[in-house]
Amino acid sequence: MTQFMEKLQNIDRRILFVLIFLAMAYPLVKPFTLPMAITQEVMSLYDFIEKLGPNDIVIVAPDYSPAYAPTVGGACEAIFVHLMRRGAKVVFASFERDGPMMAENVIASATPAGKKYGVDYVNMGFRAGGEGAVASALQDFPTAFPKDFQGTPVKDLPIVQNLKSAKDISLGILFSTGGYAGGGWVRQLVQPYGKPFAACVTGMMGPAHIPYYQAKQLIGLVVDMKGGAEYETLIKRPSGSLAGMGAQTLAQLLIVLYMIIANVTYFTLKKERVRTR
Amino acid sequence: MSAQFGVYMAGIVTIALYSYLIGDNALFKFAEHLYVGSAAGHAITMGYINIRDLGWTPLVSKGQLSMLIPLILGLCLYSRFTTKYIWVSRYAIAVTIGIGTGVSLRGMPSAQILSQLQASMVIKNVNDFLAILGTIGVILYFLFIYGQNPVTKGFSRIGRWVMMITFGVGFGTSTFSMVARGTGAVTAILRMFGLVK
Amino acid sequence: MRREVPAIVLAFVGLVMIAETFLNIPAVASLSRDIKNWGIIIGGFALALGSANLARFHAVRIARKNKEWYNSVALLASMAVFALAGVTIGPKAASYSFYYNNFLAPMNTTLQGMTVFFVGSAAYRAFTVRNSEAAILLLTALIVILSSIPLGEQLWSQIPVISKWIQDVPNLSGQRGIIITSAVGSMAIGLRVLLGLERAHFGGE
Amino acid sequence: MLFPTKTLSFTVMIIFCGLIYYSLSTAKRGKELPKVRRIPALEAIDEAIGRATELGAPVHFSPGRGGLIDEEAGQVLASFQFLSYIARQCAKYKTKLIATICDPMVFPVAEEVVRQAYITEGMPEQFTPEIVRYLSNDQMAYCTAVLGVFQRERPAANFMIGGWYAETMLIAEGAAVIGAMQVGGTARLFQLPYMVVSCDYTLLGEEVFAGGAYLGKDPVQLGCLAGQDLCKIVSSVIIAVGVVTRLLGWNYFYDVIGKMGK
Repeated sequence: MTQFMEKLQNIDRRILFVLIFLAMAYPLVKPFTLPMAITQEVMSLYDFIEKLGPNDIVIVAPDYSPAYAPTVGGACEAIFVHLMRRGAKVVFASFERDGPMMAENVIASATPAGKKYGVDYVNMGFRAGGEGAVASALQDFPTAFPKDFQGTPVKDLPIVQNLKSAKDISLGILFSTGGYAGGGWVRQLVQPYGKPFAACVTGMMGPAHIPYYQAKQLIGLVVDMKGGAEYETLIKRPSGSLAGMGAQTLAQLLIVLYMIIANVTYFTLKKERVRTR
Repeated sequence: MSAQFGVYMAGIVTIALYSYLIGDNALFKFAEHLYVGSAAGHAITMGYINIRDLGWTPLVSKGQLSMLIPLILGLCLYSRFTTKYIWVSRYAIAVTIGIGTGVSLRGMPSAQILSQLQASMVIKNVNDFLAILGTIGVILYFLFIYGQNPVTKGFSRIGRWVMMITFGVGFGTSTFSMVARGTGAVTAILRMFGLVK
Repeated sequence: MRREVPAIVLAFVGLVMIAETFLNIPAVASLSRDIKNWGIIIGGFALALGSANLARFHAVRIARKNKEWYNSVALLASMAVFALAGVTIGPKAASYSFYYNNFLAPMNTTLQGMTVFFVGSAAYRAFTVRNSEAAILLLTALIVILSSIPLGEQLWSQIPVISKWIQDVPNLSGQRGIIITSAVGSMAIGLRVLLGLERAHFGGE
Repeated sequence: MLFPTKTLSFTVMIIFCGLIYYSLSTAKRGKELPKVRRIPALEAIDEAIGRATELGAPVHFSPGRGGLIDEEAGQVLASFQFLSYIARQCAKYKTKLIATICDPMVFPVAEEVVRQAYITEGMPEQFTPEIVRYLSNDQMAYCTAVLGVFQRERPAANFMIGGWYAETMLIAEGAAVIGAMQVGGTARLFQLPYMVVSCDYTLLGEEVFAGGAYLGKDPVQLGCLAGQDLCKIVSSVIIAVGVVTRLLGWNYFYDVIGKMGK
């Protein structure tokens, strides 16, 4: 028994890795769907967007890199689709290097038929400078973003004609996977301009954003692939996030199993050591 | 450049980097250097676009002479490559740190301290009361010089437990995001073998 | 002098940022806007500076024919290709985004995805109940993970309820406490920087 | 000229900064302060360097991905104090130091800090460009390169103190694989759980700022730390007063604090 436990404790980590790989790969090849309960944080963003119309400009900051497309990218697509359905105007403005590319991907895969670039949505590209750049864009948008990502000047883009500062927007949505995150936008958008703001963040950032939601500085909070899957359920457009939930379930279970084995071996061997002492 | 070629390229680089999980090897090293190099090249592209659109174009086409300031400050950063003129780069560093400090300092007290303090004052039920105890416990845990007495020590003990719960929640919720990112990479490999679309 | 003047510049810039929020003076607002814009441009130069540092480091390795110098050649070559393409044809061009999407992006994804393997091995290696604090951490993590997958609820119907309570009560208060104290900490260091008492960033003479 | 609502939040900033400034200026004038409480993770720094020295293996330090222009600037500035201390110890014991950097703006500063530390210990000739290495500004490319350094140079001590992002888990587990002793520290809430799980010792949140003051033994910083303590005591008192007044059905205090937070 002790020998077995020792072997189990010092198992080759490569075996652990292979098992995790399989736990994720199998459900991706043979997907299964699971029922989703909608959390209140996601619901309140959905309800808010339901009330928007063609006169509303929404700034969307897709501040994530390709690696995070499976985490918050699904939510970005779903929310973009929802905003388009409501007829709201979507202005993508990024403050992370990879943002414009992510916006392009979302536009390419999710734009509903009949929506026009420059009229209904636009990709303004990326500005370096972190929170300082956010502050400056919200204060004077045309100066911070004089051209869109393709180099078209603001005067040729009807959608941003009336967007001078944060005063002209109805909602700001940040997709963040690190950096200054929601706190930065709370400081630069909510506090000075009193505008509604929602954040879509990774699982590890989710708990840290709950205080902002509770303090009503966030009108909605979408957390990770799970939040994305909830939003996809709400707008009835199943896509990447829902498809990944099977892999989530199996891999999470495996990690739980690892934790249990770790403790079982730890305690058996500890008892053994005490007895033989 | 066919889409299929792209799928293979993505699959191969993914496998090359994952070979690290088995152990350090020549394939991983090669991929590592290619990755670091292309990321650096992409950074140059992005830096260049920022400089061109915000600095150079307004200077040349609109004659905004004030744009000379950041352009010169930016160039000053490169004085690092000499030992004699290193001090020139300090002006650029001063402006960047000045912006960073000012922008974060101005919102800090109200957005991060007072609104959180106000939100902690609401007592409607036992849970709210517990939450307040926890918050005060964590705050008092971070006393370093004053208040080394049994009362604050008791609070800070509570604070430490509360933080451990917080970290447990953080670990639990973030495995979610890690698996999500893992599916992205696994998909790239599966796609190469035609197992998923 | 070579440290004092930059320290004054720093304090001035920082004060302009603060003044903009609290004083309603158009001149300050427009100056602050300009300075922030400058910061973005300097940020662009810094991005390229990093790459220049890297190029120098690897050029030396190649010149000295260090072990595995050919990897450094690969690094410099890929850097040159991406930078030249970006500057000449631009990142919007089809071929640039093709390599971005199928080469750079998957590598980024792979590394990010590697965290899940490492989290698994960390769970196996380090997640043991060594003391009461570790026990709390482990138990919380277990409940939260179980509550986020459908199986948890089937195991015991109370798991999602407990998890929600943990997230809304102790977790909330812990996060709040850390947000408040960290804000105090960074305010303090910000103040020292503005006052010129903290000068590590300027280095020695 | 002042916005009516902003006057309140301005006042608050003045009060908090004033408390800090008051303590640091009295400490500067030579007022004795009580001792800083014990922080176990700090004592582990010497232990880790000692272990590396015994084994003849290098020491690795990284301030994380945090830069100098964002919210994390404070932590990065604090991490320089750790870097300076570790570099001095390494110079003293002739232990090889490797500091890897991700942010391009941090690189020149870190190089300067280490150079200065070697000069302070009277060993300027030991400072080589191989010590402080800029690896990449891309977070994941940086991780890859650090993992490569771990495999090829096998450090026995790994310090991860500063503004840490998603690279934490990769680097901490990468170091665990090669059996390095690890001390972590960050005020970035999101990454603290991994540090607590993976590192032998962790500086939690504000301990990063305090640790710098503790190691630096600089009166200004100790005074500053005392000022921070005052701010925290005031914050707890505000919560307590708010709770009590609200329970008594008196909402004025609560509303004023709310206005200040706007």
